[in-house]
Amino acid sequence: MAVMNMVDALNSALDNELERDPRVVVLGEDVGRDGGVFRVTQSLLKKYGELRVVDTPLAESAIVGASLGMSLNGLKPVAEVQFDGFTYATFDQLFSHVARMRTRTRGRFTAPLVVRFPYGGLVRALEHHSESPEAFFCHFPGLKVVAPSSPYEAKGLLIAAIRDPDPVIFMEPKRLYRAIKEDVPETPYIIPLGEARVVQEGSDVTIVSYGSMLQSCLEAVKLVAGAASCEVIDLRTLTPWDERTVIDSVGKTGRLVIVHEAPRNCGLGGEIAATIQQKCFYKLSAPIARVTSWDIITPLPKMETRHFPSVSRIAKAIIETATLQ
Amino acid sequence: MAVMNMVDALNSALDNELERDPRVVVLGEDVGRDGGVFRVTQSLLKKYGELRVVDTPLAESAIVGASLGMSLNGLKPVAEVQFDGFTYATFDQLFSHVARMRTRTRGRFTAPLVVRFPYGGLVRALEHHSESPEAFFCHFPGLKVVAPSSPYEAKGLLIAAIRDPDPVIFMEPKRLYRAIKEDVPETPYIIPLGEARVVQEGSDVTIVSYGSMLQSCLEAVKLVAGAASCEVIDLRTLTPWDERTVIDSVGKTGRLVIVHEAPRNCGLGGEIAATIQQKCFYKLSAPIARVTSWDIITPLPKMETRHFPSVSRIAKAIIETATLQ
Amino acid sequence: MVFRSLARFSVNYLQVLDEHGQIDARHAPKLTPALVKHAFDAMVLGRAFDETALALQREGRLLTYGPGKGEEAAHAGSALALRKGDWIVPSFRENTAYLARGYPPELLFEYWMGDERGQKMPKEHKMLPVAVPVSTQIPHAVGIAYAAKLLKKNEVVLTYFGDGATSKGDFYEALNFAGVFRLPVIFACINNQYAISLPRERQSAARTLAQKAIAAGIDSIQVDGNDVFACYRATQQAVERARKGEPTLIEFYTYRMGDHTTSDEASRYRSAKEVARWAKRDPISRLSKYALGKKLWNKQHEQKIWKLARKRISDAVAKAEAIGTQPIEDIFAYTYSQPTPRLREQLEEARKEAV
Amino acid sequence: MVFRSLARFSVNYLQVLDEHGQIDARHAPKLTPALVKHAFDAMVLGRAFDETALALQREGRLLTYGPGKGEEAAHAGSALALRKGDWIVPSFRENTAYLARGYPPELLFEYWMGDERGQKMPKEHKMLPVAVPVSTQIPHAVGIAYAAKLLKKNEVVLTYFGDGATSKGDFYEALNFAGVFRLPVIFACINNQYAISLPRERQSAARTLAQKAIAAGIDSIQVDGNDVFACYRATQQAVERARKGEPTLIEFYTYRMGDHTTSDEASRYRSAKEVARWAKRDPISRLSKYALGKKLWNKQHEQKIWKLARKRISDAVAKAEAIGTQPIEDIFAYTYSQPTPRLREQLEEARKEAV
Ligand SMILES: Cc1ncc(C[n+]2csc(CCOP(=O)(O)OP(=O)(O)O)c2C)c(N)n1
Ligand SMILES: Cc1ncc(C[n+]2csc(CCOP(=O)(O)OP(=O)(O)O)c2C)c(N)n1
Ligand SMILES: [Mg+2]
Ligand SMILES: [Mg+2]
Repeated sequence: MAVMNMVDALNSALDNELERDPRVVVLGEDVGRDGGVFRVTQSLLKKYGELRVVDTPLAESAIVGASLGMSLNGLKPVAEVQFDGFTYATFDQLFSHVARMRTRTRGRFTAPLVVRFPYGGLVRALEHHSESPEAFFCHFPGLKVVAPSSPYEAKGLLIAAIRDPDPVIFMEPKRLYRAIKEDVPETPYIIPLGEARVVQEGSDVTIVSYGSMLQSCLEAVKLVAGAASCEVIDLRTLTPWDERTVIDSVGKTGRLVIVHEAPRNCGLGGEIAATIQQKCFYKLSAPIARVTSWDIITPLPKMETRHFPSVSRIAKAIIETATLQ
Repeated sequence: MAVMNMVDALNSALDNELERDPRVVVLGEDVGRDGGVFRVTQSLLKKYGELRVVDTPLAESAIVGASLGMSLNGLKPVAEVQFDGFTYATFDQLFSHVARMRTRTRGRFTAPLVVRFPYGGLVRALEHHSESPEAFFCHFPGLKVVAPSSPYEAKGLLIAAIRDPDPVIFMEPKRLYRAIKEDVPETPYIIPLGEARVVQEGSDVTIVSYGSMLQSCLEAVKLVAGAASCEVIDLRTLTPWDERTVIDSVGKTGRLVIVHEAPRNCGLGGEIAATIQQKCFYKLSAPIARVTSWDIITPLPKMETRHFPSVSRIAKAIIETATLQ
Repeated sequence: MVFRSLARFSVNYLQVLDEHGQIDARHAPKLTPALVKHAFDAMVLGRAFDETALALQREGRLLTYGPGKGEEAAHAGSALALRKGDWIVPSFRENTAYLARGYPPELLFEYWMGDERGQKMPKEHKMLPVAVPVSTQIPHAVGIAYAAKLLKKNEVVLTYFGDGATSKGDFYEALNFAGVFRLPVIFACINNQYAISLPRERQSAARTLAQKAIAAGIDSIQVDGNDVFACYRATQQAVERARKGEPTLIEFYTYRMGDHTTSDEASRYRSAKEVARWAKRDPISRLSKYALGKKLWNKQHEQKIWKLARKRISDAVAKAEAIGTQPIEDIFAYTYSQPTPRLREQLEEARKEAV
Repeated sequence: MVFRSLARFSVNYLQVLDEHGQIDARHAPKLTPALVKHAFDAMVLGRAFDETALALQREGRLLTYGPGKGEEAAHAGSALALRKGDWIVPSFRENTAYLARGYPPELLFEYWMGDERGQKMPKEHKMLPVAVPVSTQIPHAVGIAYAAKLLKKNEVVLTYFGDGATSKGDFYEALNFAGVFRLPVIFACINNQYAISLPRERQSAARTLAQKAIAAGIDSIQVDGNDVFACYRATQQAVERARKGEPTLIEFYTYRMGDHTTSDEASRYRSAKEVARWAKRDPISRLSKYALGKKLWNKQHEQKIWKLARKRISDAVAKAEAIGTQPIEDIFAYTYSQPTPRLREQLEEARKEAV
């Protein structure tokens, strides 16, 4: 055990897997000599050499396209895209090929690759550096999508993602990179994909979130502790998401608040609400609420706290949902 | 008035607008000499010359990126992407720039451009030629998204899209290109964006759909005519979608079925369901149903009828939703 | 204080077998009779496949189909220069390359008939499935080559794409990666002069497509794509270079004799005269002239080759059409390694639907 | 029957003012004293902007910032060769180019302080906002140039991007479009030897970045990017060519003297020795040597230029910091031309939130 922040934990996961499995390759812009702009890949180049820790030219689409090729010929590439806003260039490769390879060869070829990138706002970043593109990846069949919410979670989920036989989009909440420290084993361990985690039990209202917003939810829950007993669920895997755990919880509470950083329209919150209203129709005592960023272009840092869900906005939604008769 | 199919109607819209406004430019692969692979741009090159009807090199991303540049410097480009499955390459330009230009220059520069493409399945097409990517465009703020359901609608909406000051994604249901003929004025007219159309009034259940699925819904509604009185809404504009019309209808019927060709997970149906369960919570007598294609890779044509919503699958969902107590 | 030249480049052209069936011995590959025969067989089989596919399509028994007529030398010549352990990353018009490698034609038919089961790539073939989105497959070749290099597999990867594909970013990004990482990959550009209706000259202002390699600092050559020996020779040299870690771009200069696909009418955008000019350069009759001249076989034997090829193709059609209906489970089975709970639910729903 | 050369290319290099401040008159542009002065002023203003921005960033008064130190000659020399009616489509490091065109530095500060209102592009400037996603802005330049051509506007479009940007598909697709449509566009590649930590040699196996133009069939040149006269001259020639419908790629060969941004530590990946070598080629002192040598001004006057520049910059900072809070309405106002019903609702929600 060691005390790690999320960057350390992710680095440890990569280190473990590079060591364990000679087929694992880490690639991306500045992941080698520089150790990654957030230092997630720090010191890996020295340890594993430049064939396995690969500084690529600046071309996200080719990074993912080449990763697919690598994965078809025996490697397990873990590609880094430097920031959320630069993943759009990878969509063509992801949707046209990565997600389809297993289907298109009837299982002869598969794409056991990981694309990881820092996502989300509230770190006063430049334009295009504060996006939450999860819904895009979730909408396209064939990809798995993961977003951890703490250092311990990050390591276990990343190792699971690397060992997964399917392509996994791994979204790292950059706001949490250095914000939380906790005990994390130095040896490898796995948190299975597809299983949500009940972070806190409660009886009045269910809160579903993931990634960096989970921490905001926990703060909000503390704020409203006197007024509402909250059950907080960390989704962890966004596709396939753990319907069972959410259904069970809503079965108990009858109320649901979903919180994410992405814009509302066609976001993952819509999918969860649509699914739960259908499967828990007779159990719901109040409309399902979504707390999200607005359906606008992410504003520059001066106004970002007015855009992304704040603790107070979340708290307000919890109280409203919990108390509605 | 003339009897037109959707290809004729779209061609007429482009012809009208090229004639009316010298700033309108049509560009894309094979749109000139060949008249477009579906002949939507037929004969326009001869009439307006190769500077305004432009055969481009094969590069969808550059087509949209160049269109943005054109729109910033006084033109009104109408770009064609040859098929739905090739729009993924345009996402980076659309999300990184087109959707943001107005915001990023505080209104100094705007992007009055249209990207049109044939979408959807059930025409026994090759791989990557049967996709319904609307949810991607809807999720990103700053774009408008339109899908017409008949020749008359197609012309009026395309002209509205071309004259709109915002960037519009115009999705043409290729299954309906030649399937329906109806009276269409040869002169220009507009169907305003953002307004849904109540195609048929009814009292038991509301059906919301758009594009090619609207026709399947109308067939299904006929099938169940004895069992359920259906109110059918053609959404027309998918972003911003006309919540008012849907809310009013559900206020009356208390029941809602949403039908689209795209996969279910994080599709537009999820957004509509999430919004309506929230805004009509106390009016709903049954869970909102979604009839969509499955969350799998579009199968090759032999199995596509098992994948996309069939008339019988829609009819079944209507009956179930309408009769649930 | 200077105005000087920094770098100079030139692009070369290779032809071995001319239109009269005469060869230039200096540049000829080692032409064993077996090789010539093998090349001829493959080209004829490819042509026969095409003819049958077009006929089936007219009867509604096949989806939209893009014929490879005229390009057989480029496809067969390049494919035959590879070893069994080498990879092909195709575009969508290279049936002849598949067939040259012994790929079962019935699988190709199943695919083009719209049956997913035709996509079940047999274990012994190192080939990716057809790539419909133009140019998107090229980076895959680079990744496969990277893995080959890292895992010391001594594999070469050849990827096919058209003249149209050279306008897309993927093409260029992939070339650049291959140059930087010195990968065993061959970029096989089948320049058939058209991308649907767009003629080559309007696809790019570059005088040749081969010169696009200069942008990535890698080697390139243009070959007569209707000359199977030149195609073979250039690929063979590129394979050798690849095994030393040097990528190559080869421009196969040829012509698409048919329509772009069965949905296309090429007469809308090109002249019959142009097509007739290229008909004279037909790669199969050129090789036939050579072989007959060299007495490698006679006319009668050649007819037998054609007959056998057509028989093999019609057998394949029969097999493909006998495949039967696909179970509904099958379209769900390969989305993920394991069915997700949601897919299990949806499969249940799908099963219930009356068909 | 042939193995012959099809095409030959060469890439040239231009330097006018050498490191000692001596000029090569043969290649020099028409250097009026006013022009030299204007160039010097712009470079100094850019340097002063940078210094202040870095200082502000250290105090937390500015976002992450990417300094342009060392690249001022490339930015100013190219920008000054344009007319007022011409366009600039920037990347994100070219503050000196903005300033050379008289762009208000307070707007730049507002932007880099994270205030959207700094993005309100003044009507008189034909410039797009900063483009953060590398290379994505290049196709916009092509579209703007297309519109200029179609609407007969006699405008030239210059777009900036880095060495790293030349690896991306957008760059190449845009070059190819410009070649095909013969557009009045100048592709200004600021090769500062690094893309964050990746050195130029590992970005591409191409010997020069200028040669990438060969792939699109357009002209190119490499210039000494620390020599403002060469930068001006090459751009001027490209502008002339552009007005005749011929695009050009110019590689400005220079060096990023600072860290990539304030979040970067360049010492992790490059040596102090290398940086020191380039410090000797500083574009501002080189021009100063020339001007002092030619007696265009004296040392005292030069100090006044610096003082004025710093004053102008600190005034701009004061203005930018006095802007006050942005009303919540403002972040909703520009998503669409008219607020949608949903955005009106969300704005209501946002208004209610306690701040
Ligand atoms: C990305 C993409 N855009 C458009 C198409 C539609 N399309 C299919 S083939 C083709 C032309 C391809 O030309 P080329 O690369 O020269 O190959 P050829 O068809 O000549 O073999 C086009 C535009 C496509 N398949 N993919
Ligand atoms: C598409 C994209 N990928 C990654 C980044 C992160 N990033 C910012 S600048 C940069 C390097 C750019 O190098 P270059 O083009 O040489 O410009 P320079 O920074 O040297 O001016 C990178 C990788 C980005 N902004 N955009
Ligand atoms: Mg072609
Ligand atoms: Mg650089």
